Amino acid sequence: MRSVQLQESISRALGELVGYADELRDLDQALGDGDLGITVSLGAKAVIEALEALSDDASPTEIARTCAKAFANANPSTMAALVAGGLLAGSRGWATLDDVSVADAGAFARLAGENIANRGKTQLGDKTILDAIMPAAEALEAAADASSGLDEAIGAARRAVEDTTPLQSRRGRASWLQERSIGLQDPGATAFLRFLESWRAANDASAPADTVTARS
Amino acid sequence: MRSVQLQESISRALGELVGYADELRDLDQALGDGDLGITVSLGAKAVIEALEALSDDASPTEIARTCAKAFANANPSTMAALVAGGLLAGSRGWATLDDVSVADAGAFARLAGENIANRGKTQLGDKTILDAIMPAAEALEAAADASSGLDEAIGAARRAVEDTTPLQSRRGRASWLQERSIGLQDPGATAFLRFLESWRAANDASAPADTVTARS
Amino acid sequence: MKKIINDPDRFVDEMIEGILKAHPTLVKTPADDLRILVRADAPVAGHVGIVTGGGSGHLPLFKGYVGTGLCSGVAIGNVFSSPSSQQCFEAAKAVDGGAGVLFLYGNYGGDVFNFDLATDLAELEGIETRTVLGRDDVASQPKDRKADRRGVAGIIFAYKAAGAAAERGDDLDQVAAVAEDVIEHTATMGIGLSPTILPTTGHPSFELPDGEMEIGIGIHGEPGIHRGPLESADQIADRIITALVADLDLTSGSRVAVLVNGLGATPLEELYVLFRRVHTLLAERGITIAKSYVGEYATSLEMAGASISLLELNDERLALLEAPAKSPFFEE
Amino acid sequence: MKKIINDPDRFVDEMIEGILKAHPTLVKTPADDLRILVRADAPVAGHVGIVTGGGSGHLPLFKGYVGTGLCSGVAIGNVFSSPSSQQCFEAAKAVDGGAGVLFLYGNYGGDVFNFDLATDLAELEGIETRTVLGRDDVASQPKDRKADRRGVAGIIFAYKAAGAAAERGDDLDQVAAVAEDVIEHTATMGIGLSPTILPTTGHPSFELPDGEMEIGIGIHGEPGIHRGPLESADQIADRIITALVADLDLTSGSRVAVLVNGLGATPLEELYVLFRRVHTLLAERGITIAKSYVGEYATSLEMAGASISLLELNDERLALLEAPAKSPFFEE
Ligand SMILES: Nc1ncnc2c1ncn2[C@@H]1O[C@H](COP(=O)(O)OP(=O)(O)O)[C@@H](O)[C@H]1O
Ligand SMILES: Nc1ncnc2c1ncn2[C@@H]1O[C@H](COP(=O)(O)OP(=O)(O)O)[C@@H](O)[C@H]1O
Ligand SMILES: [Mg+2]
Ligand SMILES: [Mg+2]
Ligand SMILES: [Mg+2]
Ligand SMILES: [Mg+2]
Repeated sequence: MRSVQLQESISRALGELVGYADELRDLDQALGDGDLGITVSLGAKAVIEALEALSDDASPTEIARTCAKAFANANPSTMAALVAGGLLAGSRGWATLDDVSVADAGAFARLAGENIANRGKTQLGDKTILDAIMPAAEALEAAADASSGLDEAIGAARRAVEDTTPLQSRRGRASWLQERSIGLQDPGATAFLRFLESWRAANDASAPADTVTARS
Repeated sequence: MRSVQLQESISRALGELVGYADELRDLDQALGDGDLGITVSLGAKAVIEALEALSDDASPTEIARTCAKAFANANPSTMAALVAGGLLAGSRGWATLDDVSVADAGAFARLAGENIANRGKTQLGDKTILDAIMPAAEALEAAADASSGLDEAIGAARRAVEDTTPLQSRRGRASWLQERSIGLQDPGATAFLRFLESWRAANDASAPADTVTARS
Repeated sequence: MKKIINDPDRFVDEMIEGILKAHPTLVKTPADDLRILVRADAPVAGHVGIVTGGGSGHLPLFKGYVGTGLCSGVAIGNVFSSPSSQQCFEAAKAVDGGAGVLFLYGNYGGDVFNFDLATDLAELEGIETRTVLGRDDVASQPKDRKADRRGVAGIIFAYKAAGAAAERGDDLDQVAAVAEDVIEHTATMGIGLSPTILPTTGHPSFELPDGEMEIGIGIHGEPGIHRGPLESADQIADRIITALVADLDLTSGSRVAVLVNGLGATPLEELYVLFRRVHTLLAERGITIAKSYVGEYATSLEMAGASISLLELNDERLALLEAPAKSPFFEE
Repeated sequence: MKKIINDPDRFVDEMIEGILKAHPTLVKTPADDLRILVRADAPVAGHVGIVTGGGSGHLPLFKGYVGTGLCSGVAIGNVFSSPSSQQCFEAAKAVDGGAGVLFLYGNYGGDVFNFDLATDLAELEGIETRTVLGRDDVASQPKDRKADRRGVAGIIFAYKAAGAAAERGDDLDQVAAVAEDVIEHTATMGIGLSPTILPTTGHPSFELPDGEMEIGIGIHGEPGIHRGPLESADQIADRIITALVADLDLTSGSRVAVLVNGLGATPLEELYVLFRRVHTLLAERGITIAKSYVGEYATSLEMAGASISLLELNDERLALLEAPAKSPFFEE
């Protein structure tokens, strides 16, 4: 996937993602402060705007960095800061790239996840976004092609969301709920799952890759 | 009416009057601050208690002064202060009395009304308790006997309440409503009407004068 | 009714106990029933005493303005009810340093009649008194019936100025004249967004549908001059400032003190949004703000809403506002 | 949603404009977007700067504690949202007097990650920084995970003490040590009776049925440790004081500062009813109250509720609390 296609795919996916803002708000309300809906919708809008202003031949690294900056400042929150930091870390692995494969996407996600784990002092099983990112990264890395890779990643992220729900949250606001966090679904992990699902919905059906390339 | 009978009649009337507390609260809420229900119920209870402690042969003047003090301190408010001042003024006209006739009651009410007018800087037509007291005083003074006098007084007070409702309130909290006070019934005048009605209900039917005298 | 209280009938007494325990170096009580607070060093010999009073439920009004350079004492009634005449009188007795006592309180029937009786009682004991009534609420009466207006938040300007005058040694007539002068030049108007709930009855003081506000509301929930749809902060400020500027005949070159006061439940943030507009509106008219107060100075339990007060300043009034003062709730 | 506001998206900016217009002699902004406030005389050469920050909606927290003897500056986020790392960094730059900057703020993920980035940015410009996190809410984590607790009202003790240390000329490590020491000895717990409503969404932050309270609530409406029927003021105080005394290991002979803090809509009267019981409970345990604060110090917009904080005192901490300080919202 090259620059324009990558930019447009991101924008379409984020356009789809804002439709989940209310779900994310409600999940974050139960387990935190309810601002995740705002973080995601303001963040998505800011990224879409920033990409519109970006040149069509920006490198994948530049694209990721543009996304990071826009997302970080739109509504500075835990998710915004962690995701932005993750995007910057991921972009460092793309330094020499101008065509992004599904394996590149997997490597990106792994670097991003590792950065989040570091900055957030989090481990797998702490019931955060990390629990969804890492298995998705693995699925992408191991995938035969882009479409099946995405499906596998979605499946892995969904299992992570489901499997961590019965656990106690160990990080961030949710951890203050202590035992009461058990049984509540993690908003951050869900946001990542919804992002993958939005990517598939926006880019698989409505706008197959060829069309996009043709348009540009 | 002699000491014990007078004391018991007052207590019975006040016992009845507290049943109107909610009505008075609601009227005062519309035209003021809604505390008249409390003033009347706490005041009535305080008077009943004070009379219980008073000796059976206290003079009518002493009785009135006891009522004044108890009513003034129970919930010090405009009505409490004005009514207490009125009772003290009325009691001065009873200085030499030990048997209260209906005409004495009328004279008492007139003195009380004049005192209220003075302290409250109020005139007839300002839409206050005064508008109910003065015609009732007149009716009592002119009455052939106690029972018809009370009926006439009730009729006069009721007419006053009705006739002043379309007027604009000129005194106290209600006056701050300015034009919006027009059409709202004066709580103070209503309280006086309910007191007269309570007197009749409590003392005419349930406990005829003879019974009381016999009991004492 | 969601309140952090114990027995509703003990609410006022327990609150006073709390104040006494929290501020033992600043205030004390001369009364067995605690219904009077006086500054810790009262009576101050040779100085005029200032006694205020009224119903509870308005903190920091009235109790909060007892201290140096402010009122000397306060007589405390139940929630939204007057103190008794006996309590008013005893407060005067406790603060009288031989130079007489000014009764300075809001124009409410219950308070007026009880303080008037206290005046008689004080005279019997040889304590000279004067009375000045707070009557700054422009919504309560038109200008030609100014003397009948009720007193609301603007009375704190009079506390501050009269307190400073008493502190510097003015005599009783002078202190009363200062209070009267300040009240004469003060105007206030408020809006209410939600009712208060009396602890004893559990009933809301009035009903206000969603999306509506009461313009000109009093600090006991008295209805104002108009009920209408909730407006923006700027519209509310426009409405109130227009009324106050007209009432005080302010013109270009006038100097004022501004008080943007929260009625209880309204966040401080919203008061600053109001203040911002007040500043702009006054600047547009060439009126200078020489002193600003933003916060809760006179409340109505948990009522949501705000009031704006203006005091027209001259050098003397400004100097009195800027004189030092200290109470548990107020410091200059 | 009944709020006295204009455009919800301009709420924070207009509020800051109001603060700047109301207190021009006390605070100023170095930022075009106004999202930073610093004390009027910043930077103070040779003195350590203290920068705090966090979301809006908590007035007087955080902006209110910028002044002499307190914080030097604040970075201001949207309602309940972190400021950006750029804003945190620029606040540090604006107050750095050459002696370095202490970042002192509450332990919230968004704030932590943004301030951490600001630390990197500051280092690039040669500004030395330290970070101390407010983490006084005992309801948010058990004692063995103390470091992960969230910061609530008790941080004002750290502002006061660290501000006094900076004012007297302590170096950066000393000022950070003072802040850390105070936070180590501070414990807070709160209860909520009603939600807040975010101006932008109009949604209540949580649902709480009539007659219930949330024990251990956070200042953004975070759920606490227990939801149960509304209790009396005395029962609430009992619950909280028991938890705080245990957490701080207070014993007979201990001295404390007490803060009874209103969360927004709760009347000051109710806070004094709470304080009364706190006083009794501590006295029963032989614990002396050397300093009392009762009022709104850290709020959550129009939330009804209250929190109680204790700071265990020694001579040094008490002296730092008693040192002079002045901001638009706080004076000592
Ligand atoms: N320390 C952490 N490490 C990794 N992820 C975290 C951490 N803290 C929180 N999260 C993730 O962030 C999500 C909440 O994001 P957000 O609503 O922005 O947080 P907040 O409102 O507390 O700033 C959580 O659901 C969780 O997935
Ligand atoms: N100046 C006055 N003179 C005579 N009666 C008055 C005066 N002011 C008020 N009242 C009467 O008092 C009634 C209200 O009493 P109350 O509720 O005790 O007053 P408040 O709550 O304002 O102290 C009014 O309905 C009116 O009849
Ligand atoms: Mg947040
Ligand atoms: Mg959140
Ligand atoms: Mg009343
Ligand atoms: Mg009334």
